[in-house]
Amino acid sequence: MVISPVHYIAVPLLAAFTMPLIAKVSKELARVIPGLVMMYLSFVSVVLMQQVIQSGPISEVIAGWQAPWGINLMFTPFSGFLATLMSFMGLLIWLYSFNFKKVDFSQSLKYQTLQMMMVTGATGIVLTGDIFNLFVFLEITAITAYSLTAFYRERDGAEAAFKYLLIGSFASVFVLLAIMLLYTQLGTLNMAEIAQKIQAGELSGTMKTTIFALFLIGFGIEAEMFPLNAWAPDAYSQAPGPIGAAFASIVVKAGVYALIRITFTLFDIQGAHMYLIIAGLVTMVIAEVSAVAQTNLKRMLAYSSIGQMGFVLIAFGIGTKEAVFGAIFLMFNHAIIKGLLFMTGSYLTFNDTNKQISSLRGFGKKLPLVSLLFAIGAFAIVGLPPFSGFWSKLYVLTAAGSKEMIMLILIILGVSVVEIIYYFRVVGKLYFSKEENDIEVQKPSINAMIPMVILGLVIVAVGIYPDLVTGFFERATDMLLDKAHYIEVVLTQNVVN
Amino acid sequence: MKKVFVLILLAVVGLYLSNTFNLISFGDNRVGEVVEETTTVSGYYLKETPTKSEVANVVTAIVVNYRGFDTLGEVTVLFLATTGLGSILFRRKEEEEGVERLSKPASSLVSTGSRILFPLVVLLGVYVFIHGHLTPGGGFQGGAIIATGFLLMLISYKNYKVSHSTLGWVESFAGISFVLIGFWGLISSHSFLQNIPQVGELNSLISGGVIPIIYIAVGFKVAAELTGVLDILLNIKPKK
Amino acid sequence: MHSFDQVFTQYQDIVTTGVYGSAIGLIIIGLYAVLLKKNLTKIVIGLSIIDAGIHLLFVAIGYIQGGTAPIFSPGHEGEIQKMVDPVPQALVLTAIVIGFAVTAVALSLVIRLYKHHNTSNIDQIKSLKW
Amino acid sequence: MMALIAFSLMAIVLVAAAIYAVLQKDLLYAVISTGVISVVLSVFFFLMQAPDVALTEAAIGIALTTIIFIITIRNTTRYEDDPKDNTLEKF
Repeated sequence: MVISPVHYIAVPLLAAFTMPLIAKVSKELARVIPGLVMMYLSFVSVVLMQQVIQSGPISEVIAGWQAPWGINLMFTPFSGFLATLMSFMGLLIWLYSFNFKKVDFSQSLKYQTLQMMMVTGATGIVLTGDIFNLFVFLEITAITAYSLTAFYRERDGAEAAFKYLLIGSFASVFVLLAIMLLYTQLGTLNMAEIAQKIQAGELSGTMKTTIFALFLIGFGIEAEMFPLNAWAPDAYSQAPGPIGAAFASIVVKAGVYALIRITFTLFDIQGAHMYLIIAGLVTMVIAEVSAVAQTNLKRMLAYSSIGQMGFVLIAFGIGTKEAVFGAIFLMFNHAIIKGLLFMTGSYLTFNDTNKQISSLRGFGKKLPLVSLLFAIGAFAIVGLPPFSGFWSKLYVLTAAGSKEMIMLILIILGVSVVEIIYYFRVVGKLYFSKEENDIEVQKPSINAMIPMVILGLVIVAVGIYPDLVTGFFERATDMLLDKAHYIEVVLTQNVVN
Repeated sequence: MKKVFVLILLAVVGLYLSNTFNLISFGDNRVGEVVEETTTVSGYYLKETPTKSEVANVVTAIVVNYRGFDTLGEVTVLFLATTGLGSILFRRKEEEEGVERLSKPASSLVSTGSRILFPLVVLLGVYVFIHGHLTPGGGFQGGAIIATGFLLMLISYKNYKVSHSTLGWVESFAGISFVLIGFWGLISSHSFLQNIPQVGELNSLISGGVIPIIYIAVGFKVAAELTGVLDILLNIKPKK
Repeated sequence: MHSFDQVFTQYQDIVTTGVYGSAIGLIIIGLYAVLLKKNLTKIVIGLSIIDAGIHLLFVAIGYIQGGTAPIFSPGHEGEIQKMVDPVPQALVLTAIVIGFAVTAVALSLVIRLYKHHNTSNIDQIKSLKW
Repeated sequence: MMALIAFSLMAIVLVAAAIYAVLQKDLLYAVISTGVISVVLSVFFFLMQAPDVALTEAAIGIALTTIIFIITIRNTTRYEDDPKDNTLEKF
């Protein structure tokens, strides 16, 4: 059984279809399967990343039909890195949510299936080389996200899910319109061939900007750009704990990836980079400012996550090699740090129904390790030296410096100060304020503690020795910026395996 | 105030869409000459389907074989919709008993009529997805028709119970067989969902290799899922 | 049946405005319902009307004048030349079923919201702020 | 000539059914007009040489979408701003 990128989607699907059958035999076993699948996928990622480093990107053809006629999966250093990141985060989130107290036993089978399929949908978005297939995987991720947001009965998850569904349907309408127009103009659906034809100038001016604008709005909703992310704060805060972590570290990455694939590989419109910077800037400033005003811890983390996504868009918008390197490093950091913050945050505010920050007084003593990990996450996201967040912010700032965007640097530093304010306010509450109300605290179980500790260690390790991971980012950057190589790999090679 | 703003927005969107679609003239031939070395993708499909994959219905060949991954994603979307529906409308066991689906029994005309029609509708559905590769129709259409058949029975009989376990079994087996056919393609000829070389010629029932088998699995799966969705929705205790 | 093909070829501009006009009209009306209506069920009806418009547009771009359905029924094997573009039809098949799945999830959310808040007026339910 | 009149009539019915579906206060009639939209749509697909899509639209659009809307109406209010809605008692 040769290891190939299609395993990322076929194996979880096989598991999802067999889980109802196995649940008839033993519910306990059925809940373990997603973990096994994620472990297998992590193993596949390691193997494939080795293969990619030695022999360049893998383009796997589905159903035996060569690229423009059939669908192909592209495992390039950039998409491969994201797929690996998603599988590892999926494994950690499954471990974290294994017997999450609030998910009562009878519902946990549905919960585990939906959570595994959300990770698969996001991995599918990252790997596929065909636009309509990208739309189908976008719908898979979206429909699992709607059901999981509305999972808890007592919270108003149903409103958040309905709001998310409304805006999500707009996203799919825009993407469908864009695919339709693109098909009438170019007659193909394969991304590589589209890039080739657009490069050859087969798409006229007005139609090109229309299609690009429709794609931008459609994927902007998934990537939480400013005017389109009204759904995000509610969806993050109403969803169950592990799902908030999954949203921040996996689902949003797929949205940003699709946006970047459209702007960097498919269309080469000059204004695009400037637009990304402006959109990212607006998103970041508004999200960070409204994060300060939040009293609910989870909403604060949600706004901070949107702000970080704005920062990633700015970094991609600058467009130089170093900026894109910084952006990919930032995506890696954001996935790990935000995942840790959401995981620890949901245990800190476990028994408080409306998740108030004020209720965290003096938790440093009650939940020592969880608070410590939250503090590590907070320091890392702000970009303090010993942690990984520092390096990515540094790279992006130097890239902005080399392009003499002084205003940009000032705004980014200003926003970092805002971040410091609201994160240290929480950390201060944890450690320095005395505990007065005795909210009994929920001790996280062992299997919830392991992923948090792993993430903490990874943050510290990458912070101290960043070359651990920068090798991958180098290749990912070259691959993303080198459009011709992408087209050549897909369209010229024969059926490879 | 909001009404005025929305109306202006709608006018702008309408104008924008209409002059975008003015550029695309309705009905002109974008497929181009279907000759040996065609450039467009659809020209390739039209040329290849009758010769290489021996399937009469080109749309079925595209849905199942050329773009089989879309259909795999498609079937997952329906599977996740059913699971999601089950989790959103979940009710504890104790709330469940005493769920009265129909307040008054259906009239004799409806009940006798549906008892006669039900096997015919299911037969039609099965016909549609077995002949998916020959005549218009296929897995999705056949499954939906069968679901309407079950709907007929669910509506007209108070005590008609669709057993969830059989639905679950059918759904899982069909899904597993679809993915296993994909894996079998990966093992035998190193690409997922690969179609086996042809047995039987064009327009005969046994033609097109794996395509009809996949579409039959999709038909069963879609039928089971849509009946599941309807069963969950019909069994909600209406609020009086 | 062939009289319609004749209509489609002769009165080209009337048919174009008819198809594209009604599809864009559907999208506009659906958008109006989603943005302005208060009742949750009516909003989901608006969503399904927008979907209907999109599917009509999708098939309309695939139609070729004087073309036949892309099926090689017995006896017509050779007629590749006069066939309609099959790819948009395959895409619409998927889009219709996805639209149905999303509508089913939306309606289940509407039912749960009504059971929880005893109203299906979106203003009463707006407890989540920006 | 007859075919042209029939075609334009159908296009007008399509848009009229959509407007009726949106403006109608009684949700049951609104849902039935969405069914009418699906019927006309299915006929259009048939005319545009897309039999597969016509069958799908008929099976899913007309039958199943309409029935899940009607089930939703049964579990929520039938009329748009339903007098027995409890919102009034709150104030």
